[in-house]
Amino acid sequence: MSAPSESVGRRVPRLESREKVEGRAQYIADLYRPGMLHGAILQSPFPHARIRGYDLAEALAMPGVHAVVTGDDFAEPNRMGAFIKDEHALAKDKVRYVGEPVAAVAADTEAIARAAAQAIRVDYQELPALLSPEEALASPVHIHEGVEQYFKVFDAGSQGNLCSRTEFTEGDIERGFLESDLVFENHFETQAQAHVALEPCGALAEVDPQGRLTIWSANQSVFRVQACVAEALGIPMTRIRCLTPRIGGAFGNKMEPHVQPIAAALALKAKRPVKMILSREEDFEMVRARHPFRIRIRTGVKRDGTFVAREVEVLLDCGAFADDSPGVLGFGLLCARGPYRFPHVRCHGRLVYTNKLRFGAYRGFGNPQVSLAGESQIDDIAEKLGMDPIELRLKNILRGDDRPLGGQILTSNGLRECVERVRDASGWGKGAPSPAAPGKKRALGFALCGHISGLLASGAIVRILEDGTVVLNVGANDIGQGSDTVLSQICADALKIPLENVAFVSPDTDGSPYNWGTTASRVTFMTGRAVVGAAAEAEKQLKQQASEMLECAVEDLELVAGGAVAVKGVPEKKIGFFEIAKRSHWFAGGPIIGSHSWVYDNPTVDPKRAAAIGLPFPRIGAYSFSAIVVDVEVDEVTGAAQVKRAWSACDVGRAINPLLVEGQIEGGVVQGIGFALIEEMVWDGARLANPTLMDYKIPTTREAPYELYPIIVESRDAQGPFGAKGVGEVGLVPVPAAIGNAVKRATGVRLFKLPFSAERILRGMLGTQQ
Amino acid sequence: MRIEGNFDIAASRDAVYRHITDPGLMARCVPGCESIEQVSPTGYRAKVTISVGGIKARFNLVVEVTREQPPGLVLSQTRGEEGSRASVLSADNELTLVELDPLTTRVSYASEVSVTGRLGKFALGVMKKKVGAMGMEFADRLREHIQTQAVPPSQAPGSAA
Amino acid sequence: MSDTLHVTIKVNDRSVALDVPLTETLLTSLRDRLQLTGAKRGCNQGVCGACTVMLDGVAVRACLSLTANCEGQSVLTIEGAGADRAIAALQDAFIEAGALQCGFCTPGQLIAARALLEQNPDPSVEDVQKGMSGNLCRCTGYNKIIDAVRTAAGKLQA
Amino acid sequence: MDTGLFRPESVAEALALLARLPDAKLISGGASLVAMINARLADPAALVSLAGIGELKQIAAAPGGGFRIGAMARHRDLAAESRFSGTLAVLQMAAAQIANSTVRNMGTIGGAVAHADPGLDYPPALVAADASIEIAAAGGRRQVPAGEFFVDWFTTALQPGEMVSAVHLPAARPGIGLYHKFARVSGDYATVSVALTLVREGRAISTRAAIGGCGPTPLMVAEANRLLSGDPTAENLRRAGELLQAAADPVDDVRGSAEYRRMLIPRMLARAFDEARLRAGAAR
Repeated sequence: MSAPSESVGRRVPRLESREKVEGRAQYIADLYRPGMLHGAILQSPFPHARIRGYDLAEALAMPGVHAVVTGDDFAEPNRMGAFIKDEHALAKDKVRYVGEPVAAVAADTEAIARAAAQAIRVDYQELPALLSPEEALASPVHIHEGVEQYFKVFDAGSQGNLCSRTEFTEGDIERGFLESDLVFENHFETQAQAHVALEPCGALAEVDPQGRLTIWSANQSVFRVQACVAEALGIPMTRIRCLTPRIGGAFGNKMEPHVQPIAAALALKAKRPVKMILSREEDFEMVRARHPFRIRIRTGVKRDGTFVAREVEVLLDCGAFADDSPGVLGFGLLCARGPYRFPHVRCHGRLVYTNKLRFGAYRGFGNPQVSLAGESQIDDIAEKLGMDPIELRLKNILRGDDRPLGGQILTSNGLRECVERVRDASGWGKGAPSPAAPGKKRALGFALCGHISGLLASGAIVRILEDGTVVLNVGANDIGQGSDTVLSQICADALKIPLENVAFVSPDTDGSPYNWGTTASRVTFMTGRAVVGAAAEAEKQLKQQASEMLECAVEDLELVAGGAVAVKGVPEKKIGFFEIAKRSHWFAGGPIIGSHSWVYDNPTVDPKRAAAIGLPFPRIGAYSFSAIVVDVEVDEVTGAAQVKRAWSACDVGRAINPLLVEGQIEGGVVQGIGFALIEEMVWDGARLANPTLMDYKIPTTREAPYELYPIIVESRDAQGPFGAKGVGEVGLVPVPAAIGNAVKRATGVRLFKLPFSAERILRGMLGTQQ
Repeated sequence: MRIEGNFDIAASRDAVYRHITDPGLMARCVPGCESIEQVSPTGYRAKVTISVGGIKARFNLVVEVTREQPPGLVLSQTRGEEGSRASVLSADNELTLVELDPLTTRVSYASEVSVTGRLGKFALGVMKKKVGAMGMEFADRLREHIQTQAVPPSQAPGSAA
Repeated sequence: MSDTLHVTIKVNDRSVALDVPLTETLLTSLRDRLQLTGAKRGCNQGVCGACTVMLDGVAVRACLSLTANCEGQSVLTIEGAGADRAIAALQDAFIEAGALQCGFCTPGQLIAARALLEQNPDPSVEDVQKGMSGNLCRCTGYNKIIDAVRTAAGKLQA
Repeated sequence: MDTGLFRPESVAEALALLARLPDAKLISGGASLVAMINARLADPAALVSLAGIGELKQIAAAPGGGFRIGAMARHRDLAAESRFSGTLAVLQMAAAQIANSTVRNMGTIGGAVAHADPGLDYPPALVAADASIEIAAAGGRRQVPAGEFFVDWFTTALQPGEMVSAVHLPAARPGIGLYHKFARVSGDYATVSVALTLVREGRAISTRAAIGGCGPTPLMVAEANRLLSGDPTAENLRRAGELLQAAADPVDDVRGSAEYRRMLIPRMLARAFDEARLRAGAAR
């Protein structure tokens, strides 16, 4: 079935490449509108304080200032939140972390706006700051009064400073540990990681004469922006149109709102377009970050290495607002068992409000943290049992029709192939791959994971234009990963037309079908399948037209390469899309518009197999898998670890575009290396101590291994478009654990706390580890 | 950031206590302090300049004594900002006096300092050193003043500075 | 801040006269005054490299350059680089290799790569890693960028 | 008119401007100053650009051996300077490790030493190389040994109205100069750095070691240098490391705890010294 026009499986460069290399791609900061003003925010200097009042006189008196908004401009019930409605667009009545936006100004220039924001006086009454989950759980002071009354989309069990709690159980955990020959228990801690998308967040809002808002912003979902602005301003969604420019990377921090509702409020007040672009420092201090986890993990095994029982307990720092945190807690726990056979499992945890910036979605969504714990401990178990860590895993991984935690059906599973491919490619078990340089220690480390790519809703519309070419309209933002290209390839192949004949519509809440967002590795799988469905609908209409034109039965027709419908087995008896479109537009049947939408409806938990309390997402699944081997060198003088080589195999079902799949794997692995070895947001008391790229470092060309080998495994998932599953996150998830395992094998030091900084490794080697 | 330290002064605890509660003397002992004026029984207003290398920041501070236990303990809160409001400073301070012998007093100070805004983003490690050095300088000046009884506290120029 | 300085600079072979405050950076002038938004503001501290442009033939950080201090100098930004043989080769190589994803850092990467090739027409992998360590990319993991730079180098040598 | 940008063509003219405009700042490459301006840590009303002063740009071999490096010499030029042989290689190695290639195109040695950030790469290298800083003042010029030029965090021997006009390197001596830098990532400020010059004198050696990133100024201890000279034993090396460690006053920050920095001093010193001695062909 590989017709010449086939796009799926081809290494197609991203469609918008040219505008990007010519510097003509427009990101939010590059947009200008007639009469546009510039916005700036005032941030809270206190972690927790009541707002007694504002003095805006000085700011309003400054020449060039057109509007000022504060929490008073946002009415009480108008709170946002994907899971718990607990957040106003600006601090209202209270500030809850250092750096929280308290007020905002629209002025002729950014400089004036920033100066005016500084000139706003806020009367604060300080409250005790709660800076850790433990502290917050113990305190009578509540960061949100009446969290119990907030609207929630699931049974969160919120109470006091407890934002939510979730628990999964399968089998009988106590019996499991009794039946185990050996039980291992460890505690792990992970740090806050900043997304550091190279593009800082920003938004541009404009109001038309009817008072309707148009909002462009750095975002991962125009529909989430629309919904959140509507909630924040208390206006109907129909009053808001959201569009997207090119997005300069996101990784989760642009999924939920940042300054869109603030810019919108300023635009409404100033009756002028307002653009607000955060500085890098503001982006660090007020957008969102990866959750610090505290993890207790207990695993019971048989002497022969059979896994019997696993209990995982986590405590998450939520920050000041729930944002996506309940989802991260729930998903982290769902992944905490790992893609292994464990008859007895209990995964439970709590999410606690603190006076820090909100934590939220970040590539991996809780999985990298729990995988660090699980995959590190499995290596130690293997060592104790005298088994090879990969052999131990192969003995216990999910295979055949085994079920992941929760008991849902796996529709494809390439995990074993991932493990075997990286094992063989890296020369695992064949002695030291390459000798350590003098003064260095060197070893390989391994880890694996499973990660979902199916959740929530997506739609697609395929229109055949008058000349027979095709417009594809989905609501999915391309945040740089390449979904515009991949979805166009899917559409082209579904209709057997050349890729050039597909035009891709930029997401627009006025015209695009709904899409939850570009998140959770879901776009290729979810939206791709919607595209296949919409193309099938268009195909039906095309065939109906053709059957009338060729006077034969629809059943006797098939699509043939190049954009035509032909009689089966008689390719020369065909009729092109152009002819069909002419007829449909001008004579009979009407323009051909195929549409399809769906919501992922495979229950997360099968009640016959597992139980769940506080489940934030009842329907989530479609598992991708990955395995990685890293070759790590540790410097004996400084303790610094460097990844010299890496082999990452990912089961993506089917690679619609291998070039872009490799990009996701390579980028994910290097972001994981940053998380494992370098990156850490550090607080000095209540304030972030390193909110700049001078002090917060990410990998450069010198820290990323050039010898990074992406290996694509294709298990062909029957549910996915052309068999495809997601690849956005699986590459990153196992990296910290693999590096920790390599450090252990190289130095004998097991580290339980991320990041594995040179200081921690050296202390470990010198036995002075605290 | 937290700074703490202690030093001994050859004077009775009452005498030391009297001095450290004398705004005029404090004005002369706190490094970079231009003036302190008492604005209420427990409230003071001060102007303090902090400079690191070429960077100078002039803070307008309000000091509120939150707890006083003569002659052993003073708790206070310092809040303030640069004139331009480019940086905001807050500090919670604890000063304790312990009598080592009738003529020797140990002064211990601890302060949890937080600076946000432009200075909050500048070399944290160096700022810690700077503030720590200010603490020591304060100790030296105070010791010198008290031990040499430079000025009887009663005649201190208060906010004259 | 109100009083401005009159500055004449050459931008992409076009002479432009600007009245700018003393402390306005070249990046701000290019983006806000000339609408040349190819150079990006990623950190405004000279760390990320997204604002890299050529100033009198040398790669510099536009965010660390004061416009007033560029009097009489000539600036080359990605918008004006299309005619440059090396940039053209790099652009093609970046596209083919998949060396860009979100594209935000790409203009800076391309200018930095051009500067590198000027000094070292045939860079090894390590040369590229060293030469371009000042241009952060959060998407690609860098190795496709390194490949693209070396591919372009090969084409330019041939 | 005492605001704006001034472009003197001579050092004398620059000094006259500084005298007339007490709040003016000198701008050379801009790498440090503009970053401070962007961070609102500096807001100069007037700038004096040194770009037009030819004298400041040369790297000239001095008659009696050694070099006079004009204050406007770029990091890039020093990193590529092939004339820095023997012990002077320490400066070339340090220059090559500053930030990244683009910033090295901008930054100047004069700007860097005047900024005196404790994390910079030049200060320890200049101290190890026994360089001196030429200060131009209204009254004339004077040279201050690098070891005395750096006074405190971001503070130098420069007085108001003065400027750095050049850096003087003594004649290169046969032997080794090297600079080892440890940082979290390439281009970051040093967590700890070691600058070392090792001169071969027959069978004996004479060593100068300076540590960067471990205090307000580069760390050098005469007794440590003595222990590392002559025919040092492993014990001497250990004691030298301990002396430098004891003299350190490192900050506690995101680049590493003060304690970790102290831990690194003897370890990095030993590695640098062993490498230097080996390369000098004087290994024990």
